[in-house]
Amino acid sequence: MIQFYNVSKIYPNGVKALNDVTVQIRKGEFVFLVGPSGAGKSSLIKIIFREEMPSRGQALFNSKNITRLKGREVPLLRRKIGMVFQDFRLLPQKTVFENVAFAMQVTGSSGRAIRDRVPLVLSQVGLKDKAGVMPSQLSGGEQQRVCIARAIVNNPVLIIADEPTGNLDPDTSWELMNLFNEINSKGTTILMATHARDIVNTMKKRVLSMTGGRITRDEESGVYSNES
Amino acid sequence: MIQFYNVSKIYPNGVKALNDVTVQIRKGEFVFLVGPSGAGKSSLIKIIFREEMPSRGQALFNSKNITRLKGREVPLLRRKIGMVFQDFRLLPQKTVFENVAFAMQVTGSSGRAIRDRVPLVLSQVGLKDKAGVMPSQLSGGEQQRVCIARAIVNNPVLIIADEPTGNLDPDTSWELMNLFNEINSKGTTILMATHARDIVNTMKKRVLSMTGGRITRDEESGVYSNES
Amino acid sequence: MFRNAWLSLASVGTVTISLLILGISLLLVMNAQAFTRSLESGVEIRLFLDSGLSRVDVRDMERELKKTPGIATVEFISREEALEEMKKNLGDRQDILEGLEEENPLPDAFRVKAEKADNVPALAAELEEMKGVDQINYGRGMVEKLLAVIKWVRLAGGGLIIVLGVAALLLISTTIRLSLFARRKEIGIMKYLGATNWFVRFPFLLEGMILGFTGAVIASAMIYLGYISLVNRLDEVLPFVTLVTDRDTLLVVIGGLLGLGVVVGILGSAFSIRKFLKV
Amino acid sequence: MFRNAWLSLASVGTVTISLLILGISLLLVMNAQAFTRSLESGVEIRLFLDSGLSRVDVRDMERELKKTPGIATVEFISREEALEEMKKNLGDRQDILEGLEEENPLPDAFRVKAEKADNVPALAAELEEMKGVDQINYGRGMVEKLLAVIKWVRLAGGGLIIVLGVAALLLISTTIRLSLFARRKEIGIMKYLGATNWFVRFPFLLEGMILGFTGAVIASAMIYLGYISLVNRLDEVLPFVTLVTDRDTLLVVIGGLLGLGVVVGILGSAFSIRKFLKV
Ligand SMILES: Nc1ncnc2c1ncn2[C@@H]1O[C@H](COP(=O)(O)OP(=O)(O)OP(=O)(O)O)[C@@H](O)[C@H]1O
Ligand SMILES: Nc1ncnc2c1ncn2[C@@H]1O[C@H](COP(=O)(O)OP(=O)(O)OP(=O)(O)O)[C@@H](O)[C@H]1O
Ligand SMILES: [Mg+2]
Ligand SMILES: [Mg+2]
Repeated sequence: MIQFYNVSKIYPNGVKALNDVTVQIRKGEFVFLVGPSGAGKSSLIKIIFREEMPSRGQALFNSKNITRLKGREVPLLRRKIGMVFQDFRLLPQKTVFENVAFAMQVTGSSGRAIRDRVPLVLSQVGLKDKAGVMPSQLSGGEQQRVCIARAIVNNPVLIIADEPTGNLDPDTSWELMNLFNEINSKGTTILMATHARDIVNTMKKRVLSMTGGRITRDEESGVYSNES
Repeated sequence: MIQFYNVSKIYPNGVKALNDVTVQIRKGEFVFLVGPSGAGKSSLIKIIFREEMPSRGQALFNSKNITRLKGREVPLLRRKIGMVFQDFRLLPQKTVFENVAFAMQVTGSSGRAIRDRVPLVLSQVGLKDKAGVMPSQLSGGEQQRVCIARAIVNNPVLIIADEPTGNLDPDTSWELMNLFNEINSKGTTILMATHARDIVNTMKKRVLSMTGGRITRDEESGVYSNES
Repeated sequence: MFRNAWLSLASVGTVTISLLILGISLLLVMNAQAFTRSLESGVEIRLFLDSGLSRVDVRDMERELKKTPGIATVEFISREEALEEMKKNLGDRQDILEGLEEENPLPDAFRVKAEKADNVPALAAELEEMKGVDQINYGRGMVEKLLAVIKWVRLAGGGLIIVLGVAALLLISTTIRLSLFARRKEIGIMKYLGATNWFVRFPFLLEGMILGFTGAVIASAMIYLGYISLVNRLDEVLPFVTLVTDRDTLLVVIGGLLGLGVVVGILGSAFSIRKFLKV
Repeated sequence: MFRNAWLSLASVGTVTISLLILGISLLLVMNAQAFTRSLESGVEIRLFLDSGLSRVDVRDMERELKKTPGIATVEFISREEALEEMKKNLGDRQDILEGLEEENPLPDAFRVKAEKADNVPALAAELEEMKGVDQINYGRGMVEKLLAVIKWVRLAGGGLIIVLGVAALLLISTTIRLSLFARRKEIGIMKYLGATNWFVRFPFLLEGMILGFTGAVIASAMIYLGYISLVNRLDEVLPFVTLVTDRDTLLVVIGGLLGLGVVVGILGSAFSIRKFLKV
């Protein structure tokens, strides 16, 4: 589903965030992306999402070259991906319900489908009480869960989550991991950048480990790090 | 240093974030504040920082009633506290160096003191290479560490950190905990809201546990939770 | 909601003020031009005829004049009429003309109006050569001055309207751009959720259109009511000053403002949003 | 940096345009008022005297007139001078006055100018009662009309300047408020770091002042150069139209614009920032 061939990313200020990354993720996989802060995890994710363009190399999504997408094909790519942003990116003028509903409106879902699906997803992330509230009135963890709800609401073929449990307590984190597991078992590919050692070690999924812009380890049923 | 007497916080939309909280934190303590997402940790912190006013009850800082501060006394309170915000709050138009330096300028530090101190603090959080970079060009974890640098740069008497390791890998987190420990051993009080079970369990400090706006547990040398 | 309301208010206010200034100037310029037009139409050439021409001669001349290209109207003024006119002009002191009736020293004359005031000097020169014409009078000097002034009023008025129109465009689009700037994150997020450019753009264009239209309606209403009451008040106080009041002119001004408001609202949004869509 | 540059440009642009419009209108109104003033100063009362007054009588009258309050100048015009003047006015057709020299029907007269044109009708009524005065003439009707027009021009001009001044204030402060709105987070963060209100406010006020000043300088320069070249061009084409060109007036306009720019820049920032400081 995702193929990176010798992808490098050098930001305009000269920082080399990705260094010759070659990696494949197949449909239906559940992949953890781990590595120290600043290793390049978010940069890799941003290239799949076409938020950034690679400086060198090719990146494919569903056999289509992401780099070569035309302007009007980008929205189609993004609709196939449910994205949990590290910095949330909620619309500050819309309620929790509207924020999640908006992701469905964008894809042209009917009002009826939206009214059915949004409350369901909100209760899956434990926020059914907060539907009418503005993002600024939520706790950090609640905001993060709104992002997760928004990412899964469209039943995307790929879910990318950039540290989705950073603001969540362990119990809530596990609930979400169970949710992700369930979604994954129905065929959705999941790529999750995380620092949660417990979760990675317990889940026994494929682990991609990055350091300094390179993929330094790629193990099926891996653990967070080899040393510990 | 901090005293809460029967503090309740009810937000204008009716959410009861704090429910009759009475707690004391003495000078020089290192306190973890734990609890599920939405338990009221950030609300408690915001009252100390006078970002929010309590709906009922009294909150004291250094024997001064926070609730009764006059408008021009608020900056003086805030300068005594080094705050790591859950949502970072970096100035987007200023570089990393300027963001940290700004906290010193606000207190009227000399240019010389700023040039001496800021690089030191940046290297303590592992960001001495990123001094000239804008916040938007940083990874999530790097942004978080800028906030930490900004919080400690003025040698405050109290450091409040709201989930300061949410975007950090375990190794970097531990480095920061060592830094906090060191600062604490020099007499600075530290209050840290966190979901990092490993850290809480290993550090063996005082743990305040919150659920649904109440303090449900208060243990010296505590652990993250009793069940696990 | 409230934030948006404030932004919208600012934009509507700017549109209103800009169009108000533009509309007022438009009316000012239109009145100035109507006034100069009325001055222009007052310009006439007087042909004093040789004494001793027969009635037939005079009628021939009149026919010939009417055929001359560039002449709009021709009117014969007999020496008796001329004397009456002169008396009227002298008012209080007409006694000095007493006794002149018997031996009227004034000649017969034609009063000729040109189709275009611009042509008066050339036409006068041409008519002076005509057989039977003794002397010619068209306020030489005065007419040239008047024509120069009229040309300048038109030029300056046109220039003023263009400058103010551009200024209004700039002001309105700056405001719209600033209010979009304050919402740039929102636009970016929509794009990240997979919204097409049109999906993002449409509500902003609609909003721009509504803002522009609202501002234009307020400005038009203020101008219309203000102008009507000004005209009425002037009618009382200065009955001899006549402002342009025909409905067509007012409709042109108000229609222009409404159209401009809507177009600028839409175009301003469209241009401003472009750079925020590139994510 | 770039974002700030853009915001600043928008603000400077708005200040420039607003003050430009204000300045142009100011010059327009000033010229209109100078023109009406020159019309006003042309208003005069003519006192036609009884025939058969002695020189001494006339000199006494002149002295008395000069003492009368409200009178600015008094000039004696003998019947001979009056006839000459009349001839001049008739131009081409002065032959009709021929022979009148022997038995000049015109009376001696005084030409009186009032200190204030407003007083002319009242003064005329008063002077009509004076001993030795036969008739009085001050263009009854015309003067009243002229005075009404002048009053209206002043009122309308003053009103226009006030409206445009308020409009400029609103436009500029809206722009400043919008650009502060786009930076409201920044202001909040400063407050959270323990900055006092003045610490936050000062750079914004400074910036507002600089923006306002820059805009005002650009507007003033454009107005000054534009006006100077207009005056020169008009001098060539319409030498008989005289615009106000004395340095003091121009300095007042330009100084006013600069002051207004700076004051609005500072006050606009100060007012707008208040609501963002409440954190
Ligand atoms: N827009 C940018 N411009 C310049 N440099 C950038 C930009 N974004 C990221 N970087 C740099 O690229 C490197 C990798 O960043 P990235 O966000 O991919 O890290 P990460 O692995 O997601 O880290 P974290 O776990 O802290 O989120 C970092 O050194 C960062 O400073
Ligand atoms: N400004 C606000 N207006 C209304 N409700 C709010 C506001 N801020 C927080 N809340 C609500 O108050 C409750 C406590 O929020 P708080 O931010 O204190 O939680 P927290 O313990 O910090 O959670 P987390 O670990 O997710 O950050 C939550 O239910 C939240 O939705
Ligand atoms: Mg990241
Ligand atoms: Mg919180």
